[in-house]
Amino acid sequence: MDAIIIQILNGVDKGAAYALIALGLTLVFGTLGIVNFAHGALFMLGAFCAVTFNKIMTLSVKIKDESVTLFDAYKEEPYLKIWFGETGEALIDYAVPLSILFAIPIMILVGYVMERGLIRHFYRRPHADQILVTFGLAIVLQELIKASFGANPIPQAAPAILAGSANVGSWIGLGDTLVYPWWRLIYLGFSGLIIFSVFAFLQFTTYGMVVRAGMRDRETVGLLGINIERRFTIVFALAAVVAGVAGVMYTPILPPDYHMGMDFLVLSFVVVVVGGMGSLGGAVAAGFLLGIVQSFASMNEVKQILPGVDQIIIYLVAVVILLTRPRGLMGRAGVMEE
Amino acid sequence: MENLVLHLDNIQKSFGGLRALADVNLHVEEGKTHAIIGPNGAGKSTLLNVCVGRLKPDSGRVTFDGQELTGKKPHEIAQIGVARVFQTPEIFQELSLIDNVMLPALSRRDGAFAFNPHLLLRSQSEIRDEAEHILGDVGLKEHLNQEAGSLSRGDKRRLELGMCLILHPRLLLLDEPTAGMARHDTNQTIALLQKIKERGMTKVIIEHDMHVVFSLADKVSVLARGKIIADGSPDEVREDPVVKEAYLGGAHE
Amino acid sequence: MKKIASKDSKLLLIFSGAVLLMPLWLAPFGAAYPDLLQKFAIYGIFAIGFNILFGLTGYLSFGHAAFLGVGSYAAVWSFKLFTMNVLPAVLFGVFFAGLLALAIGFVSLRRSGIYFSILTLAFAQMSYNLAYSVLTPITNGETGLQLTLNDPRWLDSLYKVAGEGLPSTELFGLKMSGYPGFYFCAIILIVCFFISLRIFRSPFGLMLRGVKSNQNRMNYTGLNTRPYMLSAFVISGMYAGLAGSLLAVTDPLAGAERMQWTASGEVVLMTILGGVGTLVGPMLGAGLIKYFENIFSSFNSNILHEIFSFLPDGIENVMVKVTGLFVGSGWHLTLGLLFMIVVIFLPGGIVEGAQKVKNLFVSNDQKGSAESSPEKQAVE
Amino acid sequence: MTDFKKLDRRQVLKFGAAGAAALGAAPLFYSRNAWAESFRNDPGSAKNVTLGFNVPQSGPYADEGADELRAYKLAVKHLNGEGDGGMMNTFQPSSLKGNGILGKKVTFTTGDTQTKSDAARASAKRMIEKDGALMITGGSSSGVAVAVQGLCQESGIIFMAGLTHSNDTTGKDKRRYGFRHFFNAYMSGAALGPVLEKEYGKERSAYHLTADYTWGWTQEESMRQFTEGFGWQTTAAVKTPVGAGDFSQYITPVLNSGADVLILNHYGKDMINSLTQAVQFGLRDKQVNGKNFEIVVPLFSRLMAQGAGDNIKGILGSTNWNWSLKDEGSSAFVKSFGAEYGNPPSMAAHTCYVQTLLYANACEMAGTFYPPEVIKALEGFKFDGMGNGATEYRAEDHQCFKDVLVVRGNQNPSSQFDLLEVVETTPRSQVEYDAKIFGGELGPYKV
Repeated sequence: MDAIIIQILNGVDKGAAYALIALGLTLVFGTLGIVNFAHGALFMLGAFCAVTFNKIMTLSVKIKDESVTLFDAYKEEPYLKIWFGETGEALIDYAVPLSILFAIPIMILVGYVMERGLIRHFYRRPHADQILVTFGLAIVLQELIKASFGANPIPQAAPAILAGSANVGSWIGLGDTLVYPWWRLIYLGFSGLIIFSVFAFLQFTTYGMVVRAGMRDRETVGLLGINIERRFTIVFALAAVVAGVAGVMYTPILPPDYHMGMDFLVLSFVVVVVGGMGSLGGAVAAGFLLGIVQSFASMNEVKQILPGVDQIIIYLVAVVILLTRPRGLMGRAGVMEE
Repeated sequence: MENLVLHLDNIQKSFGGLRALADVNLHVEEGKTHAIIGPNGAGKSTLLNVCVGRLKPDSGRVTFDGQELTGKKPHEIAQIGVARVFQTPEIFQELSLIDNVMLPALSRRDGAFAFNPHLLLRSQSEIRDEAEHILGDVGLKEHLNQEAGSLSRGDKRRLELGMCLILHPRLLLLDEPTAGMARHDTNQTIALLQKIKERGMTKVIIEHDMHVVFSLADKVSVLARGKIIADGSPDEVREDPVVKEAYLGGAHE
Repeated sequence: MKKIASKDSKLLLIFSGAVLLMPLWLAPFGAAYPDLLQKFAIYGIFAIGFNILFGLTGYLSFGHAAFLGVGSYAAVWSFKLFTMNVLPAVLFGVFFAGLLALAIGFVSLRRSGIYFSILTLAFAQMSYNLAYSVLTPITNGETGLQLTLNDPRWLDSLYKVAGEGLPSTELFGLKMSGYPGFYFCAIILIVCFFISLRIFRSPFGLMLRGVKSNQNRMNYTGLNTRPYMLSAFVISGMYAGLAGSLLAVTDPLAGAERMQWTASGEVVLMTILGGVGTLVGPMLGAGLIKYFENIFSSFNSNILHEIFSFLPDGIENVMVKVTGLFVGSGWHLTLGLLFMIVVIFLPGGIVEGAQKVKNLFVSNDQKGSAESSPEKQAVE
Repeated sequence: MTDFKKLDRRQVLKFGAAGAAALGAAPLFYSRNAWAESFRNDPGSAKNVTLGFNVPQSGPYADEGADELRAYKLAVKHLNGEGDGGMMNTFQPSSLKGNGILGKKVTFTTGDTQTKSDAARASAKRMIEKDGALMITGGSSSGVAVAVQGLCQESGIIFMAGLTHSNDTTGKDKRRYGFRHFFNAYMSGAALGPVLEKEYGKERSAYHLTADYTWGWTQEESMRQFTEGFGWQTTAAVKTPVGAGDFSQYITPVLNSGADVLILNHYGKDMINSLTQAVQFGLRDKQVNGKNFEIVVPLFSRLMAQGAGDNIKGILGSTNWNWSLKDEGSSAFVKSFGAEYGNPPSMAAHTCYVQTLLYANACEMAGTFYPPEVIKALEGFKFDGMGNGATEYRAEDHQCFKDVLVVRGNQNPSSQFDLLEVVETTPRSQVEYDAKIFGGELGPYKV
């Protein structure tokens, strides 16, 4: 029983990451009609916002280690710690959550520049051209990150207070064996919040209404004389922010490296399509579904019966869903079907 | 006695709560032009969609010349000899006019795997001759290698008609063939359709323009709120008070 | 009609000449060594085949690497079990890739657009993941399937005494490494190009283009599009299998990463880069990407210093620093920039872009348009 | 030999030659009979000789590859008599003269393996076919090493493997033309076993998470063999997909499995992720069966430790070499490397540097570049002063045997490089094994 609940938690947690990336991807797909292969790179850029912020927070005095004479080895003493003592240390400790504040304006800027400078010129171009240009952009972005941060993952610690595990079992009366790391629970709650906010934004604001109308029928909305172009910029920036903050919050779970965007790219496309083109709810549902299915397929009991099933389960489920439901879970007709 | 080929029996079709077709019965005589008129939203296009297999009726059946059409796939229905001109022209925008007309002929021949260049050239050249001839018929002979997407709306419609004609259909369904055309183009289209009339194929035509209807139709059915409310020769229908009522009622809505 | 036919012969002639003379005209670019020439030809076949599906029908398969991989595995197994002669290996590669394409295509073609793309991607990723781990007895996993000394090779063993080392792949005694290997691939490439040309010009090709342009209309003209699409899918899968088996012919090793999505993505990029639906575009795209991968990645600071040695020391060092970002370990960056530049300035890929540029200079007189007509036909 | 600069190079040479003669490891008599033989990429009368450095420059091991490349460049410098000479001053018996190899200046060509067999082979082929490389070296994964080794055998080019840890490289996939200085999974197990027994006792039950490919399997097999040998139970051994990213679904079952040790048979990004997440799930704070729960990472490298951050602290593993070693060879190398690049070399850099020197030395010993003679010079070659104590290239499988380091993640690092502390130097005798147990055949000298 515990094992099953924990695997569900694992799955939901993983699913939350998939869902957050897929959310922005499907938003851009649905409203802008752009196949954005650079979306994974946005996730990666978000994670590196956290890295950069952490670097800034821990700008340090370098104290040379005198015992090492063959090259410069030094111990770092962050300025924040020197200047503010424990307060400074606490600030550094909270670098990851704090860097969200840093990441949001940067991701808005990145989204704005990308849309205005590049993506906008590809709305009316064939999907093939979109794939090539966004893939090129993704490579360029990740190579720039590699050139400045190296290829090795860079660890980011969660705040010390959240490092331990929560006794989930005792909350629901299942005893002490059911524990789950605080940070992962926070990540889960945070993802829920973001997903909720995006839906609320689309549901209750005029911007959102136009965007939803745009997802349904792009041309008509354009005919209504609404400045659709500006709204597209906002949609793109929104997608960039969602991917970016997802990246920030994921860093304590997965030490970021320059290639993480590509690693998530293919999976997020699968999630979007399994969810159904043009459906935000579908993307979220598919994210959670695939996450949970993947967790269960990785259990020893399952692997003993079907060796290697955890390697292919996501794709297997994707195939089954797409064959039984022609437009994924909740897709609408006519979106990216030709 | 009249020889009926197309039968629509008790056709019903609903979309969600909306009843588009409520028990339609329609019988079309061979070689004749049968017009269906009616106010907007009467279910005319739905009726055609049911005929060509784009939509499946909730109940009822469609037969043509004794063959069941209901439940068949579009390409199977087309192979039986049913061709359709759409309200918005369905053509191959990116291909040249000649390719547009050759393609239906090639798919009718269905022998595309001929890799023998000699055989291939010969049969292809025959088809090409016919395609050129048909393009001449519909008045587009001048622009054989032009891209179809660059044609005017009226020309696209004529092209689509040509694409249907090369199939030598036994039943031709026309969905508002003159919608949005200028008077001059409309008259040209009427002339063209009258010319085809002599070939003896059966036609079902949906039209708003009464001028077109009365120039072409042998028989007229009036569809309103998913039902056939009147049937008869153009003159009979014109005088029918029920029809007038329906049209006026439609105007009120 | 005749005009196109004669244009085609001309095109084929020029293409063959260019391919066969690659060792000469590629020498100044530092690309005239057997391995890279073989890769040009092989990935050219892969991309040309992919273009038969994507260029004609518009169906974007994101799983063609699976066929490449299967072709390689089948060929290496043929070397291991039967004979080092390359003909059976190539036949096996094409056959098994075709078989797999038939199965995957049959299922995937039930959907269109992006749903189709993801289905093909899913199948290929499953093949890759299984080949990498669970199927190791057949694929030798991460390391890749290699020849060993104690392979049975029972056809060869009937009439040949095994040498001391590993035997090499051969075509009736002609070793398939180095330049003979290249010419073998080049001739197959030319044959493949010819077939692709015939398909593009055939009614079959026209019908596929009809499907791409308006599948609806194709249905209403009485064509059951499914078998046609499936044939195109299988043909292009067989091209991929052929390319895969040739990879094994020139270098008898089959690695699992040949089936990964990045490999599928690579052929998509090659085709788009050169020009989707054009005849020679995919070949150009393939060559360009392979050139960057093999040559740009090999530049190191020593070579750069040599190149810029004519400059004063200070400037030389700056130039080496700056260009160093784009070569060696930075070759991916250059590739990414190349993708962006090509698609921004040459919409539709290199071939189409080049044509547009040419049309700017050659005014729209009859000669100009006739000149580009065979290609234009293909460029729908 | 505390100050190398003062030492006259000639003196070193004499010493080296004397050492060679004394050990009798390189009888010179058979190196003269092959001069007339023609062989691939024979430099002939050219002034230069080209070596091919085939390292990952993109992909997950790019940083490791960059470090390997730095080491190669340093080795070339030293071979050509530039710089301070590094380990050339401590290596013995050495026939190196500091004037290139056999009087020819050493030049090199580089390539990107992308950590893919195909790309690595293509890159190696370029070096052989276009650049005329006489020897290929490098790599940061076993799959690539085995693939390139196979190619080199077929081409008649010597391959000096870089970082490759699978038993297969010098086991079932060994080749006459391939040589490995790096240790392997078996040796990791043999070295770690006794330390684990000492630190954690005989009554433990271990849970293995294993990367699902050949290296992972051989690593798991070796670890099980040794830990079960002194009484540990193996609760479960679960294979995980390569590049899984989030390993939570594999880690949570460990929590209540009753196991009290987790052995992570992962390397690179997988290791960093799985370790980070295992710590996050509180495994290290756990008490099971009244004992502290422990995590073991059989193969460690400093670069990986860097990626795992604080999570690595206190965790046991094995490594080929570490810069903190104090022997003469290591110090000379670290000094030279540090002066050149400002940071200490990684273990990958060390093995690559050593391999280059060993190849050059073998050519000098053989008096020719003719590969069969060079191979014979390397086979059974015994040397010292390269950082791992007395070392031997075993003739039967081309595997180097030397001391293995057991290390622990440093609890209190004194600098950003001070991540691993050496717990024990396991003597060579303890990690040796019979060459036959892994099968394979070397193949012929002449191809």
